[in-house]
Amino acid sequence: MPRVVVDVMLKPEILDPQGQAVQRALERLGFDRVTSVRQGKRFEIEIAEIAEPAGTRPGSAETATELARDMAAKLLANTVIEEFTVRIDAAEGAG
Amino acid sequence: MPRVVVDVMLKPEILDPQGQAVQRALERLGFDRVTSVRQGKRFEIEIAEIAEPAGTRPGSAETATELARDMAAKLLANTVIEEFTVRIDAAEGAG
Amino acid sequence: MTRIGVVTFPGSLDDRDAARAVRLAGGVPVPLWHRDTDLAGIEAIILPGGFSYGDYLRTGAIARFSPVMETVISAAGRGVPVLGICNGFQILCESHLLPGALTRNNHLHFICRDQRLRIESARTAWTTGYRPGAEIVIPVKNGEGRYVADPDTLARLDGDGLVVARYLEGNPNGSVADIAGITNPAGNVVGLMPHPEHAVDALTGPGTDGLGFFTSVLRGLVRA
Amino acid sequence: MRDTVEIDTVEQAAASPKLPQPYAELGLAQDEYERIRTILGRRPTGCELAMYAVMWSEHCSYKSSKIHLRQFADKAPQSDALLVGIGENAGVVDIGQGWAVTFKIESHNHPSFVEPYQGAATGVGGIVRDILSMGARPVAVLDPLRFGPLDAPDTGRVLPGVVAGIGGYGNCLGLPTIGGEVGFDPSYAGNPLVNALCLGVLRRDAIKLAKASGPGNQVILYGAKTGRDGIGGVSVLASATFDSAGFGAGDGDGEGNGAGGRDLGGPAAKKPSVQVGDPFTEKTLIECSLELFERNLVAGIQDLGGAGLACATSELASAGTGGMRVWLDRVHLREPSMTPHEVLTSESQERMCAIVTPAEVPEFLAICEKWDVDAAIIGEVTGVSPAEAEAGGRLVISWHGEVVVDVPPRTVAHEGPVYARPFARPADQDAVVADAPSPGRLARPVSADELRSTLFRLAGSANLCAKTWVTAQYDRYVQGNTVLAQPADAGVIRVDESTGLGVAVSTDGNGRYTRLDPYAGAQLALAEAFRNVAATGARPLAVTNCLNFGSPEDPGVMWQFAEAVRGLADGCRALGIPVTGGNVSFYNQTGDVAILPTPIVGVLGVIDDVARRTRTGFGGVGDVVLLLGTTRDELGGSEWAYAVHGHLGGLPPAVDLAAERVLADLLAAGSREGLLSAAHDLSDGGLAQALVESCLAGSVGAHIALPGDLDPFVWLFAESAARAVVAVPAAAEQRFTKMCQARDFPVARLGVVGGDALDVQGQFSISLAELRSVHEATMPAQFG
Ligand SMILES: Nc1ncnc2c1ncn2[C@@H]1O[C@H](COP(=O)(O)OP(=O)(O)O)[C@@H](O)[C@H]1O
Ligand SMILES: [Mg+2]
Repeated sequence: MPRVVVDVMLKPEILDPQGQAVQRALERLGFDRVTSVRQGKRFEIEIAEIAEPAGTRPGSAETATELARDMAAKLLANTVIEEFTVRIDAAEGAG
Repeated sequence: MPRVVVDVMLKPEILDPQGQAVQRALERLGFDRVTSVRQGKRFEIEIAEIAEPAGTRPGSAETATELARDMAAKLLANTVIEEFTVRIDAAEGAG
Repeated sequence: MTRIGVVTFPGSLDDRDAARAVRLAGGVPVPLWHRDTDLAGIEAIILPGGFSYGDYLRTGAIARFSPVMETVISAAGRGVPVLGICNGFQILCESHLLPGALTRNNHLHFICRDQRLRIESARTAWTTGYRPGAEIVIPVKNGEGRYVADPDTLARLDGDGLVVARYLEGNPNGSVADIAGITNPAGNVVGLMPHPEHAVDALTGPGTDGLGFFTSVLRGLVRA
Repeated sequence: MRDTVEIDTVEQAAASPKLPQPYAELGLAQDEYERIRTILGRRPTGCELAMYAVMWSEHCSYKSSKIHLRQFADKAPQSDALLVGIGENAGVVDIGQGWAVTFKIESHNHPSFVEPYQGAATGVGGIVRDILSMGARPVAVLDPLRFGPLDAPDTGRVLPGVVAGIGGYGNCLGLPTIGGEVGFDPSYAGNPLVNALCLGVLRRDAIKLAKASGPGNQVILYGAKTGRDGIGGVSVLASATFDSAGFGAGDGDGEGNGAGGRDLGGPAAKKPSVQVGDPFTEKTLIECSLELFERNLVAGIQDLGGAGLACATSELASAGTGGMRVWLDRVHLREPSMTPHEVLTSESQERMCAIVTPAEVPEFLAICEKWDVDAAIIGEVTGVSPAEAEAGGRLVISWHGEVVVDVPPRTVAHEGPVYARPFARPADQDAVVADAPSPGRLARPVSADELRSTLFRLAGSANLCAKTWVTAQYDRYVQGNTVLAQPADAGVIRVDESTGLGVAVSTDGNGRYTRLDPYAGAQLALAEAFRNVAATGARPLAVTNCLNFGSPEDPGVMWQFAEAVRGLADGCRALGIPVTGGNVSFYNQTGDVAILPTPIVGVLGVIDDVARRTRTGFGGVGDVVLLLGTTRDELGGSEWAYAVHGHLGGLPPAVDLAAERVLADLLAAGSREGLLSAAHDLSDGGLAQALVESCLAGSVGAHIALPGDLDPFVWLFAESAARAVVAVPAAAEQRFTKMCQARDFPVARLGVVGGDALDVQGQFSISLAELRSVHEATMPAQFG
């Protein structure tokens, strides 16, 4: 069963107050080498394999990735302010 | 300048209302092959290189990773309910 | 009597308050369920405040796919007045009926307070009852009310007079250009972060400054 | 996989009487364990043992407090208003016109220390379900909170998390937060107090009870799916102890009862006691339940809280016909590998259990479907033979066809152990009381400058400063019925829009007073809440409480507890208002050091027309400011002694409940006749603090002249009880003063409202702007 990971981050030009707050808190804790923090979301999605038409690799990475890309564009990310990346989880996926 | 990524997810046995809500929404949108969704946080952290004592690789991946691990345990993750993974961002890090 | 639909999504909270405001303004509130797709006899629509679907993903992101929204989107296209308050505004942005997006407050806290606003446009279906430049006080209460949009969109909102209201005396959430509400070019769709429905009765709100949104639309519909 | 797991069945239990069982690790004493064996006539199964252990824990059984709490019922004043009293999920009070309200406080102290956000959030969720289970719509929340010192590093972790958690959950449910408290003392540093009060409204003929009656009726579990949340949480079990105690299949004893978890990554990982709240699911659960109630589809209902299904099934059965059959494998699980005892004791949030007649099941399920609420029929009410009834009923629970529980539910739910724990006045009590804050002991401010700076110091102190940083994170407006909320003396909610009928609620508690004299301290908490409610113009009707104390095994703590309960029960009788319910939280301590004993008292009052409510803040310029009540040199346990000198000693202010009654009556009459433009009770910080708050709330100053018969310091900072400041329009002054005189109640003219400063003649004048900045800066300076 492929597991895909979708990472959603605010576009670089959009203010990220959460990331900034984390950065300030890290500085207060003495982590003074930190120069920037951005905070985003990570989705781990398990996708069931399906019987696929002959000729394609069953449950192939491409298919799951495409499906995830579709989910991200429709729901997981708001592309007005966010961008996303999709990948098969190395730990479990066909990678 | 190394960039580390810290992924923070709820421990598997902890209720994840966000992931559940996303999963149900995906189902309603017709993504019926999705069997599970977990939602977590992703931090992208830039760390400045420092002059290091002779003999260590400057700004080495190990150092940045260790630093990030420390940050995650102290602040980024609430280890009572969350777990984290740390890695150097392939795109920019020393890998 | 003019019938105004008030949509309830799972997790809507201020739906009964919006209905009360419609009633106090002289209209007939009609409850709509998020699965309803028939808006027969409904002359205007309110998407109320709350946390639809918990707002766990992004505010308004899941509600935007409710069956009722397709109908709302097509009604908006036909010029039916639509007011999105708080979560409703967020849903309107997620549905692309209004540009931009609403994001986490810059101070990262939920904030509930009485807020002074300036009405910037009295030309929308929901604000004709106000004098342009009028200052009103109504509650604001949100965790994700910081309006953002790209520079082109902002320039267009400004240039075309599409900003409906701005925050005065302190921006409660870091909203760009102090924007509290915007409208579409046709002026029938309005999104507003603060809550006019909680300022319709001096006993339970900071005053009655919010009533104008509801009387405006009712007067417009009667005239039409 | 499941068939490879060995389940400890009743049959096996009967066949293996000698098997050693881990009762001690589960928190049961040996005699308690023996009693279970006697009740059952055999050893308990693993599931039964877990069930008794959790239900006989202090939290669920009240075994240490029961003998004291009885006084609340025994001494209860006669009240026609009380529809449901102590013992149900929450008390119900008749407020007239066919309306009733229900309210109750609960604590979530320990979970909030471990995980502040989720601990506080799930605390709100739990009390809301209690209120819902009475058949009521939850309409408001109040949150009494206590933390370690404001500037302690851990307070920086705990306080913002707790506040965000209460707001995050309450706001998302659409419940206005209308009051509460934020207090600080070093004794709470390792043990904050997070109490939450919920208020609900219902028609008086629509009360629901937690009863499973009518054989054949179905038991439906609805709401969230069941997961491994907080298993054993209420009996304060470390999960590692729970597991290594022989419940795992791998232990080689053949009695494995928890095999499924082993391969999931170790005991600690599999039984988290921290729970994550899901307010969206709770919101749909509320709306779904209210629709079920409205259609009359519910014959009995119980929320799931501590001890989960173990509690809900045994309590429902015990309070009803007595018989119930439960098929535990029908419970919808979040994690399929859960074992029966995990399912039975899981504390997964956002669940309810309803008793439904068979004919109404389809409609019930259809409404759940409408709200996207998960529902499963998990059991059935059964008849009991006379012998079974005599023994306490019969609850039979099976797991995939095997019986894992067969117990008399009354012995689980209602006939747990009861202890008369030893108590003794602490050895240091006399010394503490002897150390009174006399002028010789603590230096008092004398000059005008000293008085002025004392006022500043107190107005900006942690306990007395403005709490806007906290309360701005709470939605006060949602539901559109909030007539008064913080910083008003009490929250006021409109119940009936057409008639204006409403209720007022306030919570109060003072750990320092209670430390000095627990009997009086509890009464002072009661008196303050009573006075706060009266100040809004409402008539006090009923009481709830949350008793936060240290370990009951410490005789000194037990003495504090016993005295406080006695004081509260006597006080309620004297004030003529009954206790309707509450909560006890023991073991609040860091190491051996207990918190200040902190009974929190909630008082509910009724107001016939909320349009007549009296505001806290001064309004009309020229209104006359009057002080009602008697001021004495009472500074023991005061905010002044604490904030300026770090001192706690002497006796708290005298309690005069007869005077409190007269004062409340005056405040109600003043509101009814429209004589009062403002009223504010006096409490911590005395007259000075009350004037600061009244001026700031109304954004207007006052010209005050202190009467000459007492030291100005005593006038300004003493904390004598049974006092209030009121403002009356000049034209009404005489009439109101006459009302006071007719009741023989002391009234003194202090001055008039007006200007933009608090001006105390011959002493000092402080601009409102300066006052405001001192009063409001403290919390933002600490928390950003
Ligand atoms: N945690 C809180 N949540 C909501 N309201 C609060 C909280 N803490 C304090 N308040 C409100 O602030 C006001 C002042 O609090 P407090 O000084 O404790 O009042 P009082 O002295 O009348 O008991 C009251 O209205 C109280 O309800
Ligand atoms: Mg008060």
